[in-house]
Amino acid sequence: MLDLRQVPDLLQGPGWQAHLPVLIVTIPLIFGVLTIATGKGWKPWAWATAVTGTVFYLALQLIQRVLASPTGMVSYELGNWPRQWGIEYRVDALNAFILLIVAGVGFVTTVYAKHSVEKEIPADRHNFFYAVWLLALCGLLGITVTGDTFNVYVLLEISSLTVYALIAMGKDRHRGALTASLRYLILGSVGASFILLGIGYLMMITGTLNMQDMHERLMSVPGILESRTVLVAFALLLVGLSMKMALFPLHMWLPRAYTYAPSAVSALLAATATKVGVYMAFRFMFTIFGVGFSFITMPTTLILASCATAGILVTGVTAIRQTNLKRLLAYSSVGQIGYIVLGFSLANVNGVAGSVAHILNHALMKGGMFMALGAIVYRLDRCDIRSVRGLGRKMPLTMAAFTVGGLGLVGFPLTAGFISKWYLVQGCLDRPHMWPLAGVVLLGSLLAVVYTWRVVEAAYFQEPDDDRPVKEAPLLMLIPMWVMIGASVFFGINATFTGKISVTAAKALLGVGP
Amino acid sequence: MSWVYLATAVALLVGMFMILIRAIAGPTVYDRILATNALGTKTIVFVTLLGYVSGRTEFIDMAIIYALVSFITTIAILKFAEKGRLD
Amino acid sequence: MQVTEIVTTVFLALGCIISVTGAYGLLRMPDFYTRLHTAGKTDSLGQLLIFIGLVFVTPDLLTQLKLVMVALILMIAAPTATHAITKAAHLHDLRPWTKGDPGGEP
Amino acid sequence: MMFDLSPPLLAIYIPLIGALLIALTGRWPNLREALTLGTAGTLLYTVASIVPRVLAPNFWAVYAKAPPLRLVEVVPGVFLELKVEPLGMVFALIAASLWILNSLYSIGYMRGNAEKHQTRFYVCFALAIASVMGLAFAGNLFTLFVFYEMLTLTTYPLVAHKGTAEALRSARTYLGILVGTSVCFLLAGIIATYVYTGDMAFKPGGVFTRALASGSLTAPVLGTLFILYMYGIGKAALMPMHRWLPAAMVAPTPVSALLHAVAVVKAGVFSVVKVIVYTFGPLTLISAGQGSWLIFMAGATILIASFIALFQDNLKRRLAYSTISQLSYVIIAAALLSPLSLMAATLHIAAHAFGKITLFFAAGSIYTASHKTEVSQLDGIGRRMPFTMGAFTIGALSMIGLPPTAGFISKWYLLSAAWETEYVFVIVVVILSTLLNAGYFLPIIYRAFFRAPPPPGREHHGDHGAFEEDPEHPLDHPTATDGVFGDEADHSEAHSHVHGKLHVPGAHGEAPWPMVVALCCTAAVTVAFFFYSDLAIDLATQLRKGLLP
Amino acid sequence: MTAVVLIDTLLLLLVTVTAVAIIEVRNLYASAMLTSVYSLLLALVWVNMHAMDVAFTEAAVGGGISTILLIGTLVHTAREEKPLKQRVHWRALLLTALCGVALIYGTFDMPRFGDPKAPIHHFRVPEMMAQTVGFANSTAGKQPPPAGFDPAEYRSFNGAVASVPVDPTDTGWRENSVLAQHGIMLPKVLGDEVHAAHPAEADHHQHPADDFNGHVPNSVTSLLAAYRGYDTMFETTVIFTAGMSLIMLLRRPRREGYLQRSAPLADQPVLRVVAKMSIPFILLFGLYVITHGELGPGGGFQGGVVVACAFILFALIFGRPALYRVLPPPVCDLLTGLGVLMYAGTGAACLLLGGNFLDYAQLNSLSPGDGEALGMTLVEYGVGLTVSMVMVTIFNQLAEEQAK
Amino acid sequence: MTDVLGIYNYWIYVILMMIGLYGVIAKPNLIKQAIALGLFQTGIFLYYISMAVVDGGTAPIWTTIDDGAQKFQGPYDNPLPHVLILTAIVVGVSILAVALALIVNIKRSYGTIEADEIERMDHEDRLIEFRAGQAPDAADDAEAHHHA
Repeated sequence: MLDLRQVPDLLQGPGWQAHLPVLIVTIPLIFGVLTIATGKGWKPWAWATAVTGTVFYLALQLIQRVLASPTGMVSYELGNWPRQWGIEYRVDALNAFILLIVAGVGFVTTVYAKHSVEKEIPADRHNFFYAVWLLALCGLLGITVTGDTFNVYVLLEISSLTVYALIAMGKDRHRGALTASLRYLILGSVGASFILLGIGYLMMITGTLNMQDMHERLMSVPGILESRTVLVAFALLLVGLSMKMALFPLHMWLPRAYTYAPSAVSALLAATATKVGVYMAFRFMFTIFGVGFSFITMPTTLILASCATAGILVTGVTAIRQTNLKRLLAYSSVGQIGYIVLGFSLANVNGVAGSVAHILNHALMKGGMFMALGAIVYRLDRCDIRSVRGLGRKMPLTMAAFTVGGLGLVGFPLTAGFISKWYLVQGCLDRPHMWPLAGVVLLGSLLAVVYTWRVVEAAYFQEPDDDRPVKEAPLLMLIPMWVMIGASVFFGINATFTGKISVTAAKALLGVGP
Repeated sequence: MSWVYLATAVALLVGMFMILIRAIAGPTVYDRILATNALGTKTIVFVTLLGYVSGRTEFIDMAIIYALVSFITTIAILKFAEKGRLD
Repeated sequence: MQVTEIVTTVFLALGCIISVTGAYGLLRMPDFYTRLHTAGKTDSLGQLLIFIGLVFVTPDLLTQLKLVMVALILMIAAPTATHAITKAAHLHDLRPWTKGDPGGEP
Repeated sequence: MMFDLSPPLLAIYIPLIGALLIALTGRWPNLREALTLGTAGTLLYTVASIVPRVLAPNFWAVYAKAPPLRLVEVVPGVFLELKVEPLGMVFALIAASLWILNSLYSIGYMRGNAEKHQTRFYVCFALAIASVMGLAFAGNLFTLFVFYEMLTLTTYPLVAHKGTAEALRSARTYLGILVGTSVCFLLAGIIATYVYTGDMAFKPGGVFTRALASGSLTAPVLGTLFILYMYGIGKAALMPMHRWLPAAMVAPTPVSALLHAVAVVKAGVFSVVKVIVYTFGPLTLISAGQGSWLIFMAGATILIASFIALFQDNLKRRLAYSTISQLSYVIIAAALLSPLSLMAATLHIAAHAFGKITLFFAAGSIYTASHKTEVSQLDGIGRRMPFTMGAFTIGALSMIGLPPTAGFISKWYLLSAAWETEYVFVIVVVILSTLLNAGYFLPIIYRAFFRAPPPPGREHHGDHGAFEEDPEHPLDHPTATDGVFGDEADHSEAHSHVHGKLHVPGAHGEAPWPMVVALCCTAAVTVAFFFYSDLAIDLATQLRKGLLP
Repeated sequence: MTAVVLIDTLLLLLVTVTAVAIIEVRNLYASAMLTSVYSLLLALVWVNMHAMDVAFTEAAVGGGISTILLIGTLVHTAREEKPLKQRVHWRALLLTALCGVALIYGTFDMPRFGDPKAPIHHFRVPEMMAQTVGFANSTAGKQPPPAGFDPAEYRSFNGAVASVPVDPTDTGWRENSVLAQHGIMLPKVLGDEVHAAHPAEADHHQHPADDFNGHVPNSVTSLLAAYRGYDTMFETTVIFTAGMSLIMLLRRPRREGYLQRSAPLADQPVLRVVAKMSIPFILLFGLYVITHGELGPGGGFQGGVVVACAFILFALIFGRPALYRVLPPPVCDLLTGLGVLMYAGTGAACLLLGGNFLDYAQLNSLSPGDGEALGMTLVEYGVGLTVSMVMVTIFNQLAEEQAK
Repeated sequence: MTDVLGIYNYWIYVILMMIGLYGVIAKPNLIKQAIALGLFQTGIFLYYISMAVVDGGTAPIWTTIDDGAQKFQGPYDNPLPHVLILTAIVVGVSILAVALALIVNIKRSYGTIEADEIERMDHEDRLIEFRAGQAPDAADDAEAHHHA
């Protein structure tokens, strides 16, 4: 039975790091559930901050461990069942990187959430809010570490369900939050069902749920890849994942959801939710089906690249026409997902590396920008383009953060956005006959200039409608905002870390050697 | 012996089909409740029979749960019909 | 075929006939109260007969007990439900069908 | 590495630190402006200190061996790096020296016109200079691109300075064209270069030789890349990409001067020359048979722009079209691809800088003193503002290319190069455009000195936004009776505050003294350049040496 | 045609008819009731296909909770759908038809219904489920494979050729003493692969047959709570999340109080008496289902729903205020969390005892199999607690909303 | 015949799913949509459970353990899909609960649960928001011209 005398040894021993993959997921789970007992006021927030901080620390430890490991990955068998029987966690450079992004952004956003949540959500349900918040993080982190397809589905549903609830919490500010949430719920569930069905098809044909086993089985049994079942499974997964990551024609849920969600939730979602969707696409396409099937047998490149292209251009134009800044950024997010998808649809090292790098870069920039908007909402109760006029002098730091983030979206050199575009364009040029896509990437930047600049112009060169004094955002909002924006600038100036890890991950995914 | 169970089961299915038509057709709410309830009873018998068809008598646990649940559902539906609320 | 099995078959056949007849009545009767009439009776009787029939072929005691229990629950629940339905319909002024009415709908 | 104090890096840090200090001292205008001047002086000193190294006889040998000054590895394998070479040296010298004069002028102008947001103006100006320094000393294409974009960004607030709808719209055009071309074409070209050659460093002779030899790059692709670069560098205002220049005229005059003489357009033509010389290599282009279209394109730009300039009534707009045509001189010279023509290009960058800044200073002085913006209003103004109009005359002569001004020297080299390469088209273009130049500058001088000023009551005043008026609707111009007295009164007050005397319409004299001093200085330099052009010619010769095997 | 297929065919027809009716009936109230019928029929389908636990859950959830939830929603919204301008939505029909054709296209290469040679019955699961799956022979000792079974064929399906070269002398069956005790023989290739993949494994997990010392004959439960216990932990979390969401979305501010007007049915003596009689019984049965989950059909989830049904019945008959006196909402909230914590805590305890997360074997150092069983019981109770409390919460929140 | 019966279940699952999908798309009533979503998911459940069936198999539960021999001859059905679907059913009911909560809230805020009416109201909301937030550039320009 439980022998508590063993516990201290375990905690002190060097072995605890072996449990890192599972700790990262279960800590937000256990402590997230405990959040409902933390009472009122600042306590739930402090609790959530401590938990996310711990998770971030653990993610840092994990990525070090993964990079140091000779096989380039860390595996963990839940319940000590061998992977064929139970569930396996499998963390390689890509996982660890995405995990770090999600954990880091989660931590920073939690710190940021305090004021915003106090203002936007009734005080008597803060503890529930932060509980659901932590569970959302738990789901996103879980999707990222797991190596089991069905586990992906379950965790996907956790993250989705929590996100629906979090979005709907914007209902006190605008009733649109409710319809946004319901629409997301219906589309998201349909998407998730497609994913579940795809997993079912794969399980039926391979007899396993473990990603690695599935891949081996698909590769080793002759004729299996030509079967109609695998083909339809691929199509189902493609459609389901596209819905989850809001790829262009299936993005209908995203703009409203981001617009009406509470500010902190918008920031968290923009920086993590769709990124994890993209990560799933990586796993399914590269790790399970393999590059050969996904990109050579199937016309995936064509489909994804056209969707991405259309997405970049159409949402860019739509974003230009928006007056609500949150909606503007939401449309921009769909376009940015287009970049990420465009990158990996190329299926070459530079393209995929650009994709991976853009996941980080976009998370930082968009997260920071949504935080800036949150600060504006906090002070002005609105965030349309008219309300930011002249705000460049009244809230200089907030608007500066927004501007720098916007420059990143445009892809100005020395911001993070530039790095990913650099890789993406290289990827387009590397692939024969794909050079027009490079043009799309660059044209998308121009659209970004237009929509970003409308805001910058209004903030710095137009006179406000009234001379109401507006205070700068509180420090607890400014610091996280600038951490995100600062990080995006840092990774724009020195992208050695991101560049290296993206290229490593891309090579591992494509199976072209270390 | 199992053909007897099977024949009974099929006969029950036919009965269920008729009840289902009543449930779909209505026309009043009470007809539907009635049909739902009758379907519930048939289902319970059917489950038990299925246990005998396949030779696994654990299925009877299921019948108990069916009975309980369909009873509660009927009460809830009724309460809604009668009082317009659930609590 | 053993005796128990013959007994069971007879019970099952009876239960079957009653159930299906009840279902047919539920489908064909002109109004709610008449349908209630057929459904309420046949439900209870039909299921009772089938359960009794099954008890004979069941070897172990626990299962026999369970069968009896299910039958009992149904014997309690079905009339309760029928009673409640009737009461609700009555309270809501659902008029019984009388000879000469075309469809019997209120 | 970050705090390496070698001179090229210092040249970037100094304006940056200056910008910071200016931002901090914004509350005390005198201190702020003193700091601006001080920073400018220090910068000039620093830049000048590099010159001897560039002029050293063994410069190219050292250049080939010396590692670039690497600041930071942005993407693995791609560095932000600096390296000094003669062309950049010329550009840096021009920018550094003109910054001092421009600052002096700005002080007069900004105070004279009581502009708002002066601190932002000086800060952005310093930042723009920092970008120019980075651009001038860029060691590879990537660095060039980074500072090119920084320059666009830092000058944007200057163009949009006034914040009116008009200014914002023009600034949008400015930003849109510059960013659009650079991102769509220049960046694509740079990345393609990297993909094909794996090398972005500036090397005499270019980087494409190996790729061409190995066959991984074909001549048509090289030609396409060349097109990408030439149109990607929108700051060079090659004809379809020139729209931003007239649009940017809305900015305050010191900014126009910065755009036209010191920084932006110079950055454009500088980049063109640099790319042709160090990325493509004239020999590579010639042997691949690519790039001759540029000569015709630039020639057309020269003629069309000059022709348009003839019909502009707005003084600054006329100057803007003049700039477009003058820039294409540099481009045409570079496109000739002969060592002599590249020297001509280098010299013209310098010569045009001094001439054009003089002209703009003069236009700004006229505006400050009399609020006149149209050529047709300038009758007799030479009598009231003799210094200004004198300087203007010198600048105009330089533009036309008459001795004894700077313009003559560069035009001379250009003609020699054209002669040498036997491009009759170039010779014809130069001659025609000279005539056109004369055609649009001389009437101004004639009006200023030889026409009688109009009687005071018929004086034609422009207000704040007047010179931005669409040229198509000259009749829309407000007159003094149009009911804008409120505005006028405000201005008068502001002026009286600054000048210490009441401003009477029509009774103005010279502009405030810092402006006059500045513009006299630039005029003097324009003339001096004709007599003492050794330094520029030496640097150009050094550049030419690098090209010869 | 076997009995399974016959009944399956007929039942599925019924199910389809019901599905069409659910969508096309305009009265939402009827729709809700048909949903309940649909669930019952579906549960029959599951029973017919021997998915006992699924049928259990479907009956409890679909037939019970979902219907009550739907009706709870109808209280606050509308009973009738708005009449449609257009009876058939052609675009939707086209889209679904296309989608359906694509899906059916995929079914042609699938293993046939009930095909024992389908990969899913052969690749991993036989080992994972050494207890029960597929061709588990009933008598002890080595048995030949079923008649007509070609060992080379099972590795492929629909004509795909097996990748592993087949030794003609090899029957394809692996002898494993432990498994053979249960009369279980595994395909050879697969077994060897596992052993090769885990040469260092020396613990009890190596031999699935004695994983639970025979305590867990219901292999659905052993899969659910042990092999894939991690999934189930998140399943519990999903339920928990749903409860929290309902609280966030619907709970009224505390100052308005929990107790509002309610309409108990206690004035009807028949119902009151029946309810009083049956509630303790239902609760007991719920606990039985939770506890019995390892032996027969049932488990934490099903039992939890049954327990919740008891509370809901109580609230239906005696009014919600009475329920609040029995189970105050704050207590309910805390118990909800406690269930998840029981599950995750069991996992964490295993971790603290030196094993991996959820490695229940650590709970009993002397007998790993008993430890597994203990762990499974604990987590089943956790699931049951959370599920019952969340269901009650959901009911409360939907009912708490004032009717118009 | 055997072939058709062999994939009969898979066809029915597709039909059920498509009935659900049709309801989600075609029906404007939100409650109907939620119910249809449930149908859609049950289609998948049917698919999973169907693949678990083994000819002549029985429920994967041992009945007798103590005597070392099992009571039932013949194969057992595959329990893995059952387990997965248990989880999926739970997920489904959670989603249904949240959807219904949202619908109740929507009814409270919009006064209707018909998607097309809500869509219209949302559109109006957005128009109001758009007008309020419009940067009056155009107005400014007109003003500037007027002043000039």
